[in-house]
Amino acid sequence: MSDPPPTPLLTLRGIGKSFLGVRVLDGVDLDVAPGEVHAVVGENGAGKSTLMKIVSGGYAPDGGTVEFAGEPRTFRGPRDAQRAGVGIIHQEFNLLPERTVAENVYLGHEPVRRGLVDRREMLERTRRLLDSIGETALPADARVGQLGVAQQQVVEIAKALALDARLLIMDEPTAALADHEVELLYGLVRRLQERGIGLLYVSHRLKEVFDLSSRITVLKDGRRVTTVDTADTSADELVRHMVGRELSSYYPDRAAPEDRGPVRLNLRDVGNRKLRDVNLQLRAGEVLGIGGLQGSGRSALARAIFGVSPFTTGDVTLDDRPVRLRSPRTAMRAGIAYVTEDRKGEGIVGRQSVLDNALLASRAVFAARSGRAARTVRVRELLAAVEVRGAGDDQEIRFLSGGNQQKVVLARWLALNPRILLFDEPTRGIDVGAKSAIHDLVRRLARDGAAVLMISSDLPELLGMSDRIVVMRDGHVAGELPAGATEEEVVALAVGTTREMAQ
Amino acid sequence: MSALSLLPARRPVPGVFVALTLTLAIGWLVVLLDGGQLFNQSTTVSLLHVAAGLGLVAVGQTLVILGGSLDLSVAYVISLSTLVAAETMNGSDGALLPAVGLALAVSAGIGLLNGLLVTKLRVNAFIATLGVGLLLKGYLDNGYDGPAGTTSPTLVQSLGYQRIGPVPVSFLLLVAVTAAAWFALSKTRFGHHLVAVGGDPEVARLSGVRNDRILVTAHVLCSMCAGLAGIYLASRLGSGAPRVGTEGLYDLESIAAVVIGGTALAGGRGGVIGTVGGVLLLASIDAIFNQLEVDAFFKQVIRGAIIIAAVAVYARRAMRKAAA
Amino acid sequence: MQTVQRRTLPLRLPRVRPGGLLPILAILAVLVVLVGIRQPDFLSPPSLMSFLGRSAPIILLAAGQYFVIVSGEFDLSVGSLVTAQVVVAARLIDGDPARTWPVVLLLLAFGAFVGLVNGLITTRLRVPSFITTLGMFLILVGAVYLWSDGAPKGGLSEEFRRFGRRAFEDVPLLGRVPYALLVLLALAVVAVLLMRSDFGRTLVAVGDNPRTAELSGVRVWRTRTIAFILSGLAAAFAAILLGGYSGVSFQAGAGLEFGAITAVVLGGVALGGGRGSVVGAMLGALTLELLFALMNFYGVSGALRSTVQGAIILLAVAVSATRSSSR
Amino acid sequence: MAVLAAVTLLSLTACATDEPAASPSGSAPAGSGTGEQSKFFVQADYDAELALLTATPTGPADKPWEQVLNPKMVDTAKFKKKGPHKICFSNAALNNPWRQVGFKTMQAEVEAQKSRIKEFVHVDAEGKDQKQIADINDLLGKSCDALIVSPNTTATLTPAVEAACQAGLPVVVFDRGVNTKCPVTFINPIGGYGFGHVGAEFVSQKMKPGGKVLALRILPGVDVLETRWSAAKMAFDKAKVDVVGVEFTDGDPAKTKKIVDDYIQRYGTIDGVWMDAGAVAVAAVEAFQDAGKPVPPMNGEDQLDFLKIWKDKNLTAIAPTYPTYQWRTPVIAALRILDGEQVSNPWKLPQPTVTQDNLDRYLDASMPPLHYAMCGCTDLPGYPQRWK
Repeated sequence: MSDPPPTPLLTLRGIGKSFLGVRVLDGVDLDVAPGEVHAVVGENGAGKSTLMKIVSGGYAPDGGTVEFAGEPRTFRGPRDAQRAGVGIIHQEFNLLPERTVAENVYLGHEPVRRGLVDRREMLERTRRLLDSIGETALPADARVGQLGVAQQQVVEIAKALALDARLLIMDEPTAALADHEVELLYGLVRRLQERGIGLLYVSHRLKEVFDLSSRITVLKDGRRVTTVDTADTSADELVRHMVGRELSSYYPDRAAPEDRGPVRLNLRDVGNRKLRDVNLQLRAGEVLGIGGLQGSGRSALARAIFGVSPFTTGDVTLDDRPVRLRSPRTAMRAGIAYVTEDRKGEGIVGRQSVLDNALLASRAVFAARSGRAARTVRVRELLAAVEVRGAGDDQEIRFLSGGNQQKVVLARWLALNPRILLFDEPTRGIDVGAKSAIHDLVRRLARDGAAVLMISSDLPELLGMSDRIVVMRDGHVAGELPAGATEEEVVALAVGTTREMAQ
Repeated sequence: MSALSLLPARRPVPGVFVALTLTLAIGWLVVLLDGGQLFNQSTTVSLLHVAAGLGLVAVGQTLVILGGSLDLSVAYVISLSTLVAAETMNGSDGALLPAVGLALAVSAGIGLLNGLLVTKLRVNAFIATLGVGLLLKGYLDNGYDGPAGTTSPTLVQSLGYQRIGPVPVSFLLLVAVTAAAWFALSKTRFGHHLVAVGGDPEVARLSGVRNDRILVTAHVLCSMCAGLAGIYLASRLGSGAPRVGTEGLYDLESIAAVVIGGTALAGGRGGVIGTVGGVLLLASIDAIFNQLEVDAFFKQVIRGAIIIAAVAVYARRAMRKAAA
Repeated sequence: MQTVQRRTLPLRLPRVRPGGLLPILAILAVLVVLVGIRQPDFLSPPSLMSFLGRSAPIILLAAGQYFVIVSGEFDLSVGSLVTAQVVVAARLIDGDPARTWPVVLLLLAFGAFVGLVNGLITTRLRVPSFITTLGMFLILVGAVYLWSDGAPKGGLSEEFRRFGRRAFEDVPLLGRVPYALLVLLALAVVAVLLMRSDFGRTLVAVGDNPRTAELSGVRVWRTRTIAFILSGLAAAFAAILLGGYSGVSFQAGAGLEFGAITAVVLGGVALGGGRGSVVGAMLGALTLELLFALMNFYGVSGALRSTVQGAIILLAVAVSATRSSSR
Repeated sequence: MAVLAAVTLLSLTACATDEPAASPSGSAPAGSGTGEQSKFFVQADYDAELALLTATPTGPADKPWEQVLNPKMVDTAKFKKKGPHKICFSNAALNNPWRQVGFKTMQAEVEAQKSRIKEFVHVDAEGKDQKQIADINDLLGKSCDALIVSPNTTATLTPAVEAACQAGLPVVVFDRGVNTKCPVTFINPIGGYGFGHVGAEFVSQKMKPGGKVLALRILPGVDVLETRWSAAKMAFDKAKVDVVGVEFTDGDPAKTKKIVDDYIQRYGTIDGVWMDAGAVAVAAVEAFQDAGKPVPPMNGEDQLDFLKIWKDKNLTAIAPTYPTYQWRTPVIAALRILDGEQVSNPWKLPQPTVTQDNLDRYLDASMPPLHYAMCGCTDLPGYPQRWK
C-alpha cells in the first residue's frame, strides 16, 4: 500500500487559488490512485474545501494543472466534472426532501427513453445501485424527507455512484452520523474501494482517517505540509503537522469532587414524542456528557429542556422548584442557555454584526433589565474574554471562521449569566485551535458554578470533558458512566446489548 | 373549507378538487333554492370560458412558481399578445398562422427577458417581472389608445365561440396545454430539473442541473402560455385589446389560482392539475355569484378570504406532515 | 457556480456594503442635478418644501413597508388600506370638524388592526405573506366598495385635510413648511430610532435567520406581527396625509403597494429580509417621487412614464444585485 | 425559435426606448402641442354632434331622459309581448361614481315601473371584457324578455351583442356603442365630441390669447374619453392656444395635484385647464389654490363637489355633462319596444351644460359631493335617500 500505483486516477500539480487577492491555495500537489482512500486533513481555513471544489468543478484554479485519468482537464462546472467521473458528497446533504430517493439519485441525469424520463428504469436502477452497496432495505420510491440522516447519507453516496464516479470526494461524511452509522459508512467505503474507485476523504476525525486511508495529506494555510503513508504516522504527529501542538494538552482538568454543587436541574420521568421516562440530575459545577447515537434522543433532550419542543410528561425542578419550560423564552428566564449543533442554520444571524449577534438574546428576553449602554459594554468585554479573533465588532459574522462564530454565540449566552448551559456538539466543524479554547471555556464555566450539559458525537471529546456521562438510546437513558470510562463502554450502552438499533 | 383538512395527505388528489366539488354542490343547491339553475348550458359554457382564459395563464404561472420564481408581467404579455395577433391577422384568415406564431414568439421573447433578468442579472423575480411589466405598460399605453386590429374570422369562430356540447374549444385547448405541462413536469428531464431548482437551487446546481437554463425555459414557457391566453382572448373579443390583461387582473389571479391549487409559493412542490382545480374553483364562485346576483364587491371579499383560507389549510397540512 | 464562490469568500476588503446608502444617494444626486438643469426654480426652498410635503405619504408607506420586508415578509395590502382609510374617514367625518380627532385615532387603530390581522394570519396560520396580504387587498377593496355602495360618501373636514394640505407660512429661509413634512420628519426620526433600538436590531435578525432568533428567545411571530402593525400604522398616517392632500377618492391608494415595494428595493433593501436600512427605503421613495417630477419637467409623455420607471428600477436593482456580494 | 425571439425582443426594447427621444413632445413643446389627431376621430361624427348641440329635442320638456334629438323611428312590432316582463342588464362595471349614480337611477326607474317589470336581472362584468361576453352569453339562457347592454369596450363587445341579437330578443345598448346595427336602439347623449368641444371652447375663449393650456385626461383607450379629447384638440388647434401638456391622471386626485403643481412650477403660470372628465376637477382647483395661484378658466363635470367649489370660489368655469339620467332611458325604451311602440334609433339624448347662469339650479348642497347633478332622479322612488 505504501507505493503509489504507477497510473494515478487524479494528479494535482501546483494548484493555486486566490479570492480577491487572498491566497487560499498555493502550489498544492496531490494524487489519488484507483481504489485508494486518500485523506486530506487540516484546520478549518486550511483550504481543504476549496481544493475539493477545484477537483469537483466548483471552482477553476488560478494556477497549476488537474490531470484526471491521465488527461489534463479543466472542469467547467460540477456537471462537467460529474461527466468525467468525479463525484462529491458534501458536508451538508444535497437532497430534495420533497422528491423520492430515485428522483434524487438520478437528478441531473435521469434515464431517458425516447426523450422521456423512464420512471420504471430509474427506480430499477436505483434499486440495483442500493443493492450493490448492501442497502437492500431502503425503498427507492420513498420520499427523502421521511428518511433518517444515515439513510440520507446512503442516498447521497448512491447519487454519486449513479454517475459512475471513478473518484469520489467525501467532505466530512460522518459529520451528521452517529458512531454505529459510521461503521456502516466504513463498510461502504471498503466496498467502493474494491470496485476500484478512488476516494478523497476529508475529515476532522483522525480516527476515521487512520481507519480508512492509505495516505494522508496535511494542508495548512493553503499549502501542503506533507503527504505521508498512514501506516508510518501517528495521530500526535498529524496534529503537530496541522497545528504545531501536542495532543496531550487537549482537555482541561475535570472538576474536583468538592467543586460539585447541589442538584440544579432535576428531570423526573420526563418525556415527549421523542423521549420517554428520562430521569436525570444535573449538578452545579459539573460537566455532564451526553452520549448516544444520532436520533437516540440526545438533541431532543436538550431541545426539550430548552423548551423548543417541550416535555409533555413528567416533572422538572430547577433548584428544587418545579418549573414548566414551555418555550426558549421561559427556559432563558429560568437561566438556561442552549448552543445548537447547527450553527449556520440556528446559531448565527449571518448578515448582522458580531456585536448584534452577541446581543441578540439579551435584547430579546431581558430588554428592560439593564441600561443599553451598560449591556453593550458588558458584551464587548465578553467578546474579548472569549477571544474572538480577527474581527471587529462591526464585522458581519458570516465572514468569520466557524470557531470564531461559535465563540460569538457563546458570548451571546454568557451575557445572560446562565446557570445551566446546554451544548449540542459545541466543537463540530471547528478547527483544533478553537476547539481547545472552547473546551477551556466550558470547563471554566463549570468551575464558576454553572451546570453544563454537553452532547458530543466525538468520543474522545466526550470522555475527555465529562465529569459523568449519560448515554441515551431510543429516547431514554441507557445508562450512566463515571469519568474515565472507555469508548467501548459508551458504545456498548449506546448500541445496546441486543444491538437493536434506533431509527 | 374545513373538509379539505380531512383529506389524507396524499399527493395525487389535490384538496382543491374536494373544495371544488363542495362549492359546486352547495352552489347548485343555493342557486336552485333561489329559483335558478347552475348547470344549464349557457352558464356552464360561460364558466368554462372564464376558466379557459385564466387557466392558460395559471398553468404557465405554475411552471415558474414551481421553479421558485414568479411572473407579474403576464397581464401585460396577454394584452400585447392580443394586439400582435389581431393586428397581424387584420381580419384575414390567411395570416392566421403567422399571427399566432408571431404572438407566441413575442411572448417567448418577453419570457426570455424575464428569465435572463432573474438568472443572469440575479434580480429578484418580483422586481424583475414587475419592471418588465412596467416597460410593457408604457409601450401599450403609448402605442394604443384602444382596441386595434381584427382577429381572423376563422379563429373567432373556432377558438372563440365554437363548442362541443357545453365544452368550448378553448377549454379543450386548456386541457391540452395542461396535459402537455403535466407531461413535461413528470416525464421530461426539464420537469424534474425544474422541480429540483424550485426545491433547492443549490442542490440542483450541484447535481449538474443547469439552473439558469431551466429557469429561463420556465419563464419562456410561462410567457408563451400568457401569449396563448392572449390569442384566445383576441379570438373572443374579435380584436386586440391593450388593457384586457390588466382589467382581468390576470397577474394576481393566476398566482392565486396556483396557490389555491396547492403549489407552494416558494417552489418545489405542486403541479398543474391542482392549478386547474384552483382556476375552476375561482370560476365556479364567479358563476354561482353571478346566478345569485351577488354584489361584485362582496364576491371580491369572499375571494380574498378563500385565497387566504385555502393556503392556510395547505400550510396546516404541511405542518402536520412535518410533525408526523 | 458564482453563488458558491460568493458565499465562501472571506471578505475583508473595504467595499460598498450591500444594503448601504451610497447607491441610492448617488441616484438621488443624479436626479437632483437633472432637475436642477431643467428647472432651477424647483430647488428653491419653497418649492422643494412643498415637493417634500407632497411626497410624505409615499415615503411613510415605504418606511412601513420596510419594517415588513426587512423581517422577511411582504405587505401588498397597504394601497388598499390607504384607500379604505380615506373612504372611511370621509364617511365618518362627513364634513363635521368636531369628529376630526376621534376619526384620526380611529384610523390609526384601524391601520394597526389590519396589520395585526395580516401578521397573525402570516405568522400563526403560516400563510405566505404574499398570499395573506393579497387576500387582504381583495377583502379591503371589496369591503370598502361594499360599505359605501361603490362611491365614496361624506366628506373630509378642513381640519382633517389640514395635515396633508396646509403649511406653516412665512418661515424664514424656507418659505413655507408643510405640516406633512413635519409629520414625516417626526415619524422618520421615530423610525430611525426604532431601527436602532433593541426591537429594530431584533427585527433585522428575524428577517435574516428566524431560526436563530427563535432559539435566542425572540418571539419571531410577535416581532413579525409588530412589523405588520407598523406597516398598517404607516398606511394610516399616509392615508391621513394623502386624504388631506387630495381629498377623498377610490383612487387614493391604488397601486401604492407596488410603489412602496419598489421604493424599498430601490433603497437597497433585500426582498427576503435581513438587509438594508429604513433611511434607504425612505430615500428610495423620495427618489421615485423625484423621478416622476423629473418626467413632468422633461415632458415625458404620460404613457411612457411607466416604461422609464420600469427601466430605472430594473437597472438600479440589476446593478446592485450584480455588485453585491450576497445572494 | 430562439433567434426569432431574440430579434423580437430587440425590436421591442428598441422601440420602447427610442420613442421618447423621437417624440416631438419631448423637450420642445412647439405650437399647440396637441400632437396628431387620434384614430378615434371621425370628422362626420364630429360635425354631426356639434350640430346636435344646437338642435331642439322632441319630447316632454321636463323629462330630458325621454327626449330625442333628430328622431329616426324604427318599427318594433315584432317584439310586442304581454307583460309583466323580465328585463336583463349586462353592466360593464360599477367601479366609479358616475356608474354608481347611474345604476341607482336605473334601479329606481325599474322600481317606478314595477307593475310592468316582474324581474330585473343585473350582472356586473367588473370592467372585464371577457367576463361581459360570458355574462351576455349566460343571460341568453335565462329567458329574458329584453336585454340591456352597457358595453365595456365598443369593439370587443360587438360579437357578443351580435350573438344576443341573433337569439331573437330585443337588445338595447346605451352609453358606449357597439360596431353593429343589430340592437333595436342605441341610447346615448350627444356624446364625447360635444362634451370636449364645449369645455375646450369655453376655456380657449376665457383665457388670454395664446395662453398655456394643460389638458388632464383620465386614461387612454376609452372611446368616450378619446372623442372628448379629439374634439377639444380641434377647438384648441383652431383657437391657436398653446397646449403645454396632455397628462393622464388615472382619476387619482393626488397624482393630479402633483402634475398640476409641477406644471405650475415649470411654466410659472397655467392659463387654462381642460379635462376629459370631472373626477379630478376639484384636485386641479386645489393645486392652484395650494400653490397660491389664481384658478384659471377650466371645465369640470356636473359632480356636486366641483359645482360647490365653483360657486364658493367664484371660479370661471363650465361643466359640460354626460348626464346620468341616460340610465333611465334604456328601461323606458325596453318597455316601449315590448309594447310594440316605435322608438328612435339612435336615441340621442340632449346633453345640457352647467354654466354660471344655471349653476344654482343644479347645485344641491344636501347631496353627497360625488353625486351627479344631472341624474334626473328627483321624481324617482327613494329620492334622495337612495343616492346618499
